[in-house]
Amino acid sequence: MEIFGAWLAVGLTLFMFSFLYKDNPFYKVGENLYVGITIGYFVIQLWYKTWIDKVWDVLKGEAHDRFLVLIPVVIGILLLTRFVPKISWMSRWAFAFVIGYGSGLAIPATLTTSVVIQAQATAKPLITMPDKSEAAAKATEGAKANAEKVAAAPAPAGETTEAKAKREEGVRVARYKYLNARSQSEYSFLTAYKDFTTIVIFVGVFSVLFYFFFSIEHKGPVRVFSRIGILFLMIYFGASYGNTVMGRLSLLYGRILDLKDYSRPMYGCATPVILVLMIAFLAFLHVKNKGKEEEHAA
Amino acid sequence: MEPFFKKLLAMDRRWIFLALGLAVIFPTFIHLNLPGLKPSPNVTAVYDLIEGMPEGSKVLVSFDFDPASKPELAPQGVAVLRHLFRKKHKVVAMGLWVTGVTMAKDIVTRSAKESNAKYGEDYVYLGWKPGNFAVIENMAGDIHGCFPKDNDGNETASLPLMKGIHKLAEFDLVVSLAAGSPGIDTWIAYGSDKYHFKMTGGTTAVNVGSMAQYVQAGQMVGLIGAMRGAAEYELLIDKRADAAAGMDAISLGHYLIVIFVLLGNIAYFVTRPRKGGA
Amino acid sequence: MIRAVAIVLLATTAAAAQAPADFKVYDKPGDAGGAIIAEWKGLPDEGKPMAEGGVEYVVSLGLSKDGPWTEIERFPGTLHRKNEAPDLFGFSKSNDSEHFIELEGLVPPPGGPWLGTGRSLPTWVKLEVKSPAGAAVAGPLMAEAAPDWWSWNKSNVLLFILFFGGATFWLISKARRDPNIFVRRIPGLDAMEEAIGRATEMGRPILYLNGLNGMDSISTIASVSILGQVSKRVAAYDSQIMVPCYDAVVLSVCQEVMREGYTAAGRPDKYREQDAWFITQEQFSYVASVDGLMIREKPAACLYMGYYYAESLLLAETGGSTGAIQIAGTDSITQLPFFIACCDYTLIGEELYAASAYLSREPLQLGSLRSQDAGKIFIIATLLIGALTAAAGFPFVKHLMATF
Amino acid sequence: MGHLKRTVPLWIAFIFGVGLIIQYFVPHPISQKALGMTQKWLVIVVFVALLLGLGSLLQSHLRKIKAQSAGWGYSVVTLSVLALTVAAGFHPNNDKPGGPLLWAYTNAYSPMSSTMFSLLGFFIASAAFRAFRARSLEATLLLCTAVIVMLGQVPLGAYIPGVSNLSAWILGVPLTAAKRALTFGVALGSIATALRIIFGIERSYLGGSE
Repeated sequence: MEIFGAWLAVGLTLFMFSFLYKDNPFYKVGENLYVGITIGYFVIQLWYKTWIDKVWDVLKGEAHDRFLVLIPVVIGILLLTRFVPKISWMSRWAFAFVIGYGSGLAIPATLTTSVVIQAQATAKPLITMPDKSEAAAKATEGAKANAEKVAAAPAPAGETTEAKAKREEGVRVARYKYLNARSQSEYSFLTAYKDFTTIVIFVGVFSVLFYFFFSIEHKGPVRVFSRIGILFLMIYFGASYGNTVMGRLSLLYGRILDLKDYSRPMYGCATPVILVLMIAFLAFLHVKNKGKEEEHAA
Repeated sequence: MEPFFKKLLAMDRRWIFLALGLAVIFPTFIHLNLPGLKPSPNVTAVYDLIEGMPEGSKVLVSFDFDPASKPELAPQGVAVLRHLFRKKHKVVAMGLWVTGVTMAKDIVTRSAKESNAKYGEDYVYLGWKPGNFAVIENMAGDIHGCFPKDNDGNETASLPLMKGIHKLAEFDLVVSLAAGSPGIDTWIAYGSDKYHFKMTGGTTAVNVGSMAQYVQAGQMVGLIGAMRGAAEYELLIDKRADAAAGMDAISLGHYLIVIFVLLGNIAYFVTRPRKGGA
Repeated sequence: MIRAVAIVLLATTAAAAQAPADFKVYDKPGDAGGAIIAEWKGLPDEGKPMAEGGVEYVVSLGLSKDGPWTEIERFPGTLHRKNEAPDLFGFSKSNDSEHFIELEGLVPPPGGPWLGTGRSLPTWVKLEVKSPAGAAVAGPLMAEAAPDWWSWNKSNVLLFILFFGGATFWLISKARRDPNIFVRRIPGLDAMEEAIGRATEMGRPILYLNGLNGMDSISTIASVSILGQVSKRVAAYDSQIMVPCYDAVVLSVCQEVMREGYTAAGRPDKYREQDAWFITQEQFSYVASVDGLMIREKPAACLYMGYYYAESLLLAETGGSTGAIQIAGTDSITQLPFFIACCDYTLIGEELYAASAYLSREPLQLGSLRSQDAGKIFIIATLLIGALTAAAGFPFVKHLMATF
Repeated sequence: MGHLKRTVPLWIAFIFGVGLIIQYFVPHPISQKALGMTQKWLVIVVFVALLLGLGSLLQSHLRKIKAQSAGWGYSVVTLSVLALTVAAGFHPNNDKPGGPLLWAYTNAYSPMSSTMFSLLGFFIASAAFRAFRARSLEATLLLCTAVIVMLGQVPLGAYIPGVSNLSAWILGVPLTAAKRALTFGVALGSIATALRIIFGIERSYLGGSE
C-alpha cells in the first residue's frame, strides 16, 4: 500500500505540474480527480463535524434548549427551496440571515481591529520632545556607563568563535540600548531618525487616504497628495511582491524534494519512471496532433 | 542585438518556467554551498544543548506537523536526528499529528539507517495516538500504557530501549518540531511546565514569531526557525543537506527572477520606439 | 455597575504600620461575571525595598466576615498599580500611585465554585500590609461577582458607529434631495463596459469570480452586487457569462442576482441557470478547475471581484496567458500586488466597495459612498489632532482610541 | 406575497445585523451564549447548503455525461472519485493511520494541493518578468522596490552594501504606511457596505421584485 501510495502521490504531483507545459489529458485527469476528492472530503468533514457533532448529538442529548438547533436546519432547508421554482423566493430569507449576520458581525470587529487600533498606532507626535526629567538623564548615564563597560571587557583567552560572536553581539546590544536611552533624554540622531520614520508613515497614510477620496475631484492639492499616495501604494506592491517570492520558492523546493525522495529504489523509482512515461505520451500526442494538423492543412 | 531583445520580450513564459525549474532542481543534486549563512543565536542554543548532554541521554522527538510543512520541518528533523545519533543519544520518536505519521517514520528510519542506529536499542518510533494534549498527560503517567505497541506493532515493553523509560519525566530532553498546535505550546503547557524536563524544538516561518515568546520566557531552550534555521543547523553539525541545498535553490531562484526582470527592462528600453528619432 | 460595599472599614490591629486608605471591593464592571476587584491607595514609602521601609501587600479571600482566610497573592508595593489596567480605570494620573487586584476564577481549598462564571457567592476580601514597622489590615469587605449588561469601556467604538451611521443617513437623505453627486472616475470600472463589449464582438464568454469567502463576508456581498450590474450589461450586449462558484450559498445568491440583471435589461429569456455553478469548496482544487476552464474556454474577459488568498496569482497569471482583458477588485491587501502585476485594471481595496454604487449610479448608493469619504475625513482629522496634541504632551486622543 | 418576498428578508437582515452590533457591547453570559449559538447556526446552514452545491455539481457533470460532450470522461472521473472518497469516509477506520480516508488524504489530496500551491513559484517569476517594466515613474518605483526586497531576502544580499538595510526600511516604514491606509479604506468601505445592507439600501442580493 505504501509503494502504491508513493506512485499515486508522484503521479498526481507530476500531473499537476504538467499544466506548466500546457493543458493536457494528464492535467485534466488530475484536476477532476482533485475536485472529486476535495468535495468528498468536504462532505465527510461536514457530516461528522457539523451534522453529527453539532446537530445529531445535540438533539439526542438532554439539554432543555436542544431543539433550537432545528432553527438553522430550517434556514438551510429554506435554501433548498431553490430546487422548487415556485417557492424558491423563500431562499431569500436564508440569504438575509447569512448576509445580515455577516454585516452585523463585521461592523464592530472591523472598527476595532482596522480603524481604532491602527489609528492609535499612527497618532504619534511627529517630533519627539526630549524627556528632560532627571530620571531620563540618569537612565542615559547608566546605559552609557554599561555600554562602555561591556565594550571595554577584554576577550577571554582561548575564546571560541561562537563565544566571540556572542560577546560582540552583547557589545552591540549594550550600545544600542545606550543610543536608545539617549534618544529619549536628548534630541540625538536616533531621535531624528525615529521622527523621520513617524513622519514618513504619517505622510504615507494621509496621501493614500487622499487617493481614495471618491466625491472630491482630484485636482490642486488633492491631486498632489493622491499622486504621492499612488507612489506609496507602488512601493507597497513592489515590496510585498518581492517579500513573497521566498515563501513561494520554498514551497516549490519542497515539492521537488518530495519528488527526489520518491525517486529512491525503495519506492520503485517512482519519479523517473512516471516522468519518462508521461513525456513519452505527451510527445506521442504532439506528433499525432501535428500529423492531424498537416492533414487538415493538406 | 535588437532582434534578440525583441524575441526576449515576446518570449514564451514556459522558458522562464524551465529556467526556474532547473535553478531550483540543480542545487538538490550538486551542493553549491553559497556563502552568507550564519547560525543565529536561537539555533546555536539548540545545538549547544544537544552537544552538551552526556552520551546516551534519552531524547524524545515529536514530529508535530503534516506534509504541508515538510519542506521547512523535515530538514530540521533530519539535522537534529543526525546530531542526536552522532552523539550516541537514545531517541524515542512520535507525533501528535495523525497526518504526519508516515512521513515522520520515513524521516526517522532514514536518519537512523544512515547513522547505523539499531531499532529498539538506539531508537524507537512510537507513532501517533489520538487525544492531542491528553497523549502528553498519559505519557507523563505511563508511556507503556499510552503506547502499548510501537508504530510497527511491536510490544513497547519488549524493546530494550523502552525498558528503561516509563514516564515522560525520565527524558533528558523533548524536541518538538511543530507546524502549529498541538505542538511546542502543547508540550510546554502539559509537559515541561508540569514535569520539568528540558524542552526545545523547531517551527515554520509563520510560527516563529509566536513561538519565540517561549524562548524568551525560558520555557524552552533555543528554537530552529523554518528552512533557514535548518540550514544553519546543518552548518553547525557540518553536514550540509536538504536545507542548505534549499537555501541555495531559493537564492538561485531569486537571482534568476532579478536577472529576468533586468533583462526584460533592458530589452524594453532597447526596442521601444524612440521619440523624434530618425 | 458598582454594587459594592464602599464603606471604608479601617481595622487597625497593628498600630505601627499604616493601613492603606480608600480600600474598596466591588464587582468588576463590564464583564461576564465571575470577577471582583479590590482597590486601594498606595502608601508613601511602598516603592522602597522592604529593608528600607517598603511594604508588602497580602490579599486574602474568605466566605464570611470572620474567615477562614485563603491567601491569594502577596506582592511588593511596586506591583499591581491601577495604571496597568486602563480598561478599568482610564488614564488618570492618580492611577500611578493606586493599587488594584482582579480576583477571578478562584476556587477555595475545600472546593466549590467561588468566583466561577456568572453570579457567584458573596466574597470577603481582606488586605494586609506588612512592613518593617509592623502590620496593618484593611477590610474585610464584601462584594458579589455578577454579570453586566454593558461594556462602557467600548464606548469609543459605539460612538464611531453612531457617527458613521448618522453620516450615512444624512448623506443618503441629502442625495435623495439632490441626486447629482460627483464621483471621480474609476478606470477599472469604466473598462468593464469595454470588456463586455469586446467579449460580444469576439463571441467569447466573460468569466466572473466572486472570491473565496462565504456569503457572510462583506467582500462577497460587494462582489455579488457588482455581478448584478455586470449581468445587466451582459444581457444588454447579448454576451455570455460564466460564474463558477466556491460556495453553495454564494451560488444561489449569484443565480438570483443574475436573473434580476437579465430581467432588468429586458432579456429574461436569455438567462440560463447553469451559467453559474458550484465547483468545490477547497482552495487549490477550485483554482485547478478554474485554470483549466480558462485555458479551454478562452474567455475574452476575466473579472475577479471579492476576497482572494494565495491563489490570486494562479488565477490572474493563467488568465493573462490566455490574452483575456483582466479586471480585479479585492480588499485582500496581501493579494493586491499580484493582481496589480497581472491584470489590466485593479480596483484597490476600498474601490471594490464603491464599485456597485458607481456602476448602479443610484443616488442612494452614491450617497452612502460619500459616507466613506466622511469616514476618511474623520480619520485624517483624528490623526492630525492626535499627533498635534500628543506632541504638546496631551495624549488624550490616543487614549480615546484605546480598545479593550 | 410581496411582503414575504421583499420586506421579511430586509427585516431579517436588519434584526440580525443590529442584534450582532449590540451583542458586541454586552458582556453578559446570555449575550455570549447567543453569539456562540448563532455562530454554530451559520455552520449548520453551510452544511445544509452543501446539498445545494452537490445538486449543482451533479447537474453540471451529469449534463456533460448525458450529452457525451467533449471531455465527458473527465466528469466520470470526478463523480466516481467523489463517491469513492465519501465511501472511504464512512469506513469505520476512516481517519486512523492505515484508514482509507487518511490514505487518500496523504497520497492524493495533500500532494496535489501542495503542487498547485507550488506552481506559484513559477508564476511569481513569469508575472514579474512581464509586469516589472520601467514604463513610468510608478512602474519604476514598483520594480525597484521589488528587486531590492528580493535581494534583501537572500543570504548573499548581505554582501551588497545597503541592500539589506534599505529592504528592511522599506518593509518597515513605507510598507506599513500604505498598508495602514489600505486597511483604513477597506474598513470604511466594508462598514459602509454593511450599513447599506442592514438599512436595506443595498438589496441586490434579494434579486428581482417579482
